[in-house]
Amino acid sequence: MVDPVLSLAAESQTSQINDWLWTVKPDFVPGWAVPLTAVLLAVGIAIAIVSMVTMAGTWLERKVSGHIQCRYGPMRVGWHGWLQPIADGVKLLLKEDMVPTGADRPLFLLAPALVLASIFGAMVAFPLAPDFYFADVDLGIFMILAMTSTTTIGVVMAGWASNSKWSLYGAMREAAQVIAYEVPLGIALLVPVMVAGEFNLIEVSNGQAGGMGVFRWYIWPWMNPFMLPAFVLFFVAILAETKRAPFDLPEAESELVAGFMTEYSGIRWSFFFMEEYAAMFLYCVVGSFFFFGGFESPLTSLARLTDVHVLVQVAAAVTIVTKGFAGLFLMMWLRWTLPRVRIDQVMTMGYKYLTPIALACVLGGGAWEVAVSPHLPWVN
Amino acid sequence: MTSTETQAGSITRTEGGVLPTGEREFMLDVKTSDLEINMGPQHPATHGVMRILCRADGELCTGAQPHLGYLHRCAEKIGESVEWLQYLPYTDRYDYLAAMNNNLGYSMAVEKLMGIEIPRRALMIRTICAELNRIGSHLIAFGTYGLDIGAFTPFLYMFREREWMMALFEKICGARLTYSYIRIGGVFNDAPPGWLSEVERFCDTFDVKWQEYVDLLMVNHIFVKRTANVGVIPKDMAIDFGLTGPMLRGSGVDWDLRRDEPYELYDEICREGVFEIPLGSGERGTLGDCWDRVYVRVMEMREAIKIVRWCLDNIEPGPVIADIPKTLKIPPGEAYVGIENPRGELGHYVVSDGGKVATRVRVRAPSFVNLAVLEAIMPGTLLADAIAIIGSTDIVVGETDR
Amino acid sequence: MDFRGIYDRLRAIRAPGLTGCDEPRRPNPEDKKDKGRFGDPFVLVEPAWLPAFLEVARDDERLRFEMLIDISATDPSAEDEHLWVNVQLLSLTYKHRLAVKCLLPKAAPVLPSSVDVHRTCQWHERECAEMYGITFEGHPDPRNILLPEDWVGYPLRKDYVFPEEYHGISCK
Amino acid sequence: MGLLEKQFEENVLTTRVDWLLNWCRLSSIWPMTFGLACCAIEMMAVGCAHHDIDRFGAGAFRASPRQADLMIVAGTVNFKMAERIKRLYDQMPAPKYAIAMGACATGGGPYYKYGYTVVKGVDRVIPVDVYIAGCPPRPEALLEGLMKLQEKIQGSSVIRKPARTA
Repeated sequence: MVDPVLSLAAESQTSQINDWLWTVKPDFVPGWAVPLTAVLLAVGIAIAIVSMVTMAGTWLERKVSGHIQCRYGPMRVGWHGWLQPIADGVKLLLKEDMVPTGADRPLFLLAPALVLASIFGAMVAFPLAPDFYFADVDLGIFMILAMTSTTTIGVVMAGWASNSKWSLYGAMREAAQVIAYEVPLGIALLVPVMVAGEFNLIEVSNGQAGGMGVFRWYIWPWMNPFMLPAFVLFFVAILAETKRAPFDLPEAESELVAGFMTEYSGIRWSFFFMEEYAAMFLYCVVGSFFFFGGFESPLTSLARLTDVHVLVQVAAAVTIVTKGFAGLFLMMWLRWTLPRVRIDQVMTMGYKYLTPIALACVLGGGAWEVAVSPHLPWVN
Repeated sequence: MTSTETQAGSITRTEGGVLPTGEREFMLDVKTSDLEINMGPQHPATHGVMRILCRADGELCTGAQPHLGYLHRCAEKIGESVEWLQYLPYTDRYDYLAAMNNNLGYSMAVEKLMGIEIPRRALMIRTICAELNRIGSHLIAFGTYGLDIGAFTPFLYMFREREWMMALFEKICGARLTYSYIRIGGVFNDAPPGWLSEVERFCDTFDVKWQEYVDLLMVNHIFVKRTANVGVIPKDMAIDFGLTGPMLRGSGVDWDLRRDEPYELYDEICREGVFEIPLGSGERGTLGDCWDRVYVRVMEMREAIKIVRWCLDNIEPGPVIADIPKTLKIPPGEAYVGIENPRGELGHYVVSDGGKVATRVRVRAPSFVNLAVLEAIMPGTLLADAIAIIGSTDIVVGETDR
Repeated sequence: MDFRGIYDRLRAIRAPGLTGCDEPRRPNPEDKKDKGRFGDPFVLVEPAWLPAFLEVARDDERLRFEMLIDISATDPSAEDEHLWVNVQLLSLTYKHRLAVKCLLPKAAPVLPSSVDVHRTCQWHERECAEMYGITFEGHPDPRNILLPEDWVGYPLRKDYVFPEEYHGISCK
Repeated sequence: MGLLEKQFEENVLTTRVDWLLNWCRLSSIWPMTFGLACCAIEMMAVGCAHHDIDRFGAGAFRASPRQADLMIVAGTVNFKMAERIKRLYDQMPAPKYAIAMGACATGGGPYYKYGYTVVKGVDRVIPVDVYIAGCPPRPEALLEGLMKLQEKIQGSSVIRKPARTA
């Protein structure tokens, strides 16, 4: 086991960039500038990924909701309104930066930054391709779960600092909900972890490569029959974790106006949005790593046949991003279809049903791994 | 049982259940103050500009007080200031979701004073319009209720069908929302050619769509869980609060003015057994809960289609307005007419002293009366339930405030 | 039951405060000035006895006016010395209605509140109170309902003068 | 934007930058979920499938004034509400716009003469950018109002010094 933070410094992409920077460094540049540049570059890439995901996510959300509702969604800016997120983003950037009187100013300003920082932290463990990652974290999934759950602190901070009752309600709901669903989420992920025998996302993906193609994905019952229930649990839990309908209670519009972000405006408000979409995407990616083959897809297999390293990397990246957005689409579909559940129903479901079922899945999955899997020819 | 004095000092809250000994002492030390939260006037759940002052203990709503008057538009003062016919457009604007029905109620009240006979074709068209508008109103009620519960999409689906209905009304009277089509003495003009057959096409399509809505929202598991057993209004409470319309029928009281005090053509329609009166039955929860109220509205849409179909089958050519002078002088007297609006009994109490202007036009607005029950049923529910309850009363603020 | 039947029953059970009734009639052809009286009949009730009357009407087994549809008031004209309080009653059991009218002197428009009999009265009475300046004694929550708390005057009275401005917003 | 706002002389660069920034603003006018009366139903109709205001980027109705750019005053304003409207408008972050939708919000409409509580036009309370006639205006009219507002935004200066008028 390697400390995630240490691994970030030691064997991360920044070190790759670092090495490359040393080779191109002109003489007059001082030595200390190199690691700094490397870190800044890596941060730039992370920000780029998060904002791209957010932009694509918001655009998709509006288009998907539009088409579900028999309308088009944005149409006037660019082809089918694909420039809409840019227009929105610049507009939000230009908006007046407001801090309500009576708000706890330092906390109010800090909260969105904290929320965004935590999602960047989680992004570190996300490998875009087998050989393109910020940090090949051995405990990748732990890193992601830990970092994403720190967003709750930011949200609670935002709710408290806003000095608005709606915000406070939103924050309290968020805290209650996230704590309730962290448990089944973590436990449900134990099942694929046991099947894969790995915490490292890239290794998990590698475990699903092989002659069977897509039929070697862990989701299939012949790999482990407890994977399907585990996936359902995981999916429900991530809906709750990312505050998506039917679990969008913290920002329930018809109840709490805009929940914990009621008082936020302009770019600060968009930070929460970025966090939401990035977290959704990240969880979907995690789901595809553990259940749906990760980098593995017919496309990747095809690329592998050519034996061109770059091509394989690109195919893997395309695969994982596509899978992530497919998950995103599913979440949107649910959001625009289902009504919202009530807070007591959320709690009941989390504690009384999901957690015990997740535990049962772990037991069953573990037993299967010990007793049955070793005898299955296709697993080994 | 322990009771804690809140910081405000005014409310004594009693905890249910028996606490362990240690905990009781602990609870006595805890001083909590209930949170006063202000829903509205600008809040997505208040359906317009109503304000509800909630007292909340965490997620639990311990008290609610509706505050009205954010849309008070002096309709009754205007009623006694302008001429009889001039008041008709103002009737459109109190329950703007069912303007045809409002026109009808006012016209009938004035006609009662005048004692005139309305041509049969006018009655037919009146009934078609009123029932179509009932569908439109219930569509919005159901759609926005979905919105309150958190389902956004059904709302847009329902607006889609409503848009067709708007087009129908536009063809017959030129306006989308505020029609002033049903006049004193009949209707403004005859239906344009082809209108009746288009109404028939609408009915055919709507039957299919109606089933979709029921499948999509009405029997949705989450929807049922959110609305069943929530905001229960028992029968006697409903009567005590003077509730009418779907609110009353949702509580299982079999009362519909169209059948029990038939006006216009409803006597004939009821005799032929064209439509039924849907009642709440506590099918998914308790009798009189939010689900029952919504259920009544949803079923009423289908019944309204049946009435429209009957009218389409029986309509015959003829005049559409009685011979009335341009400037009306209404004989002295007073009359009250209540009709079954989508929201309940819309009453018009008109007093005339024989002149061109009314002495009094009183509007008994169903939303206004139905809303009063909130104070009684909201305490003790969760905040999310409170929103479900507000939605299930289906108020139009234009009507509560007039 | 028709109006006659209801009225006779009310007299037979000595409904409190009942003073008379008024029924529509055709105009007298010989008297040119008489335009007659059209519309609905109503019974007249002494204002002080209104709650008691409503209670009796609600509980009598032949009347069963269990639902109060409306309480409103009317200012017949600026010269008239009385306000009317109009009550509409409905019996769900027997499917009949009754209009009740009380005459209140404009000088002291006070009558007891009927909230204890029909809870629906609460808001109707609040509206009446703010619009006509009628005081309902014993009303649990006598605030304005539609008008702002600091509104001056009773808008639905015939002699009401429209305000010039409100909180700095001109009304002209 | 505080430092850069209205600081630069007009030249090719600043006009292009302004054009771009204005384009962003006008392509993403988010209205507030705020309906007053009858016009609100038509406003809802504009948001729905048949008219779909989202095509113009203005479909993200925000319930909180902090995140809204546009206040569509859809309906009659009375004195009790006027103070709240003022407050809501103040809560919106700049740049903010207001549309007076319908006759009532424009000038009291049918309630002008006898409406003792009705404010004779919402412009007595907040500044209004676009007035839309109608009672209620058709959804198309509201879309037209939005176009007018977009034209108005396109002409505004962001980093340029505002044009001097003679």
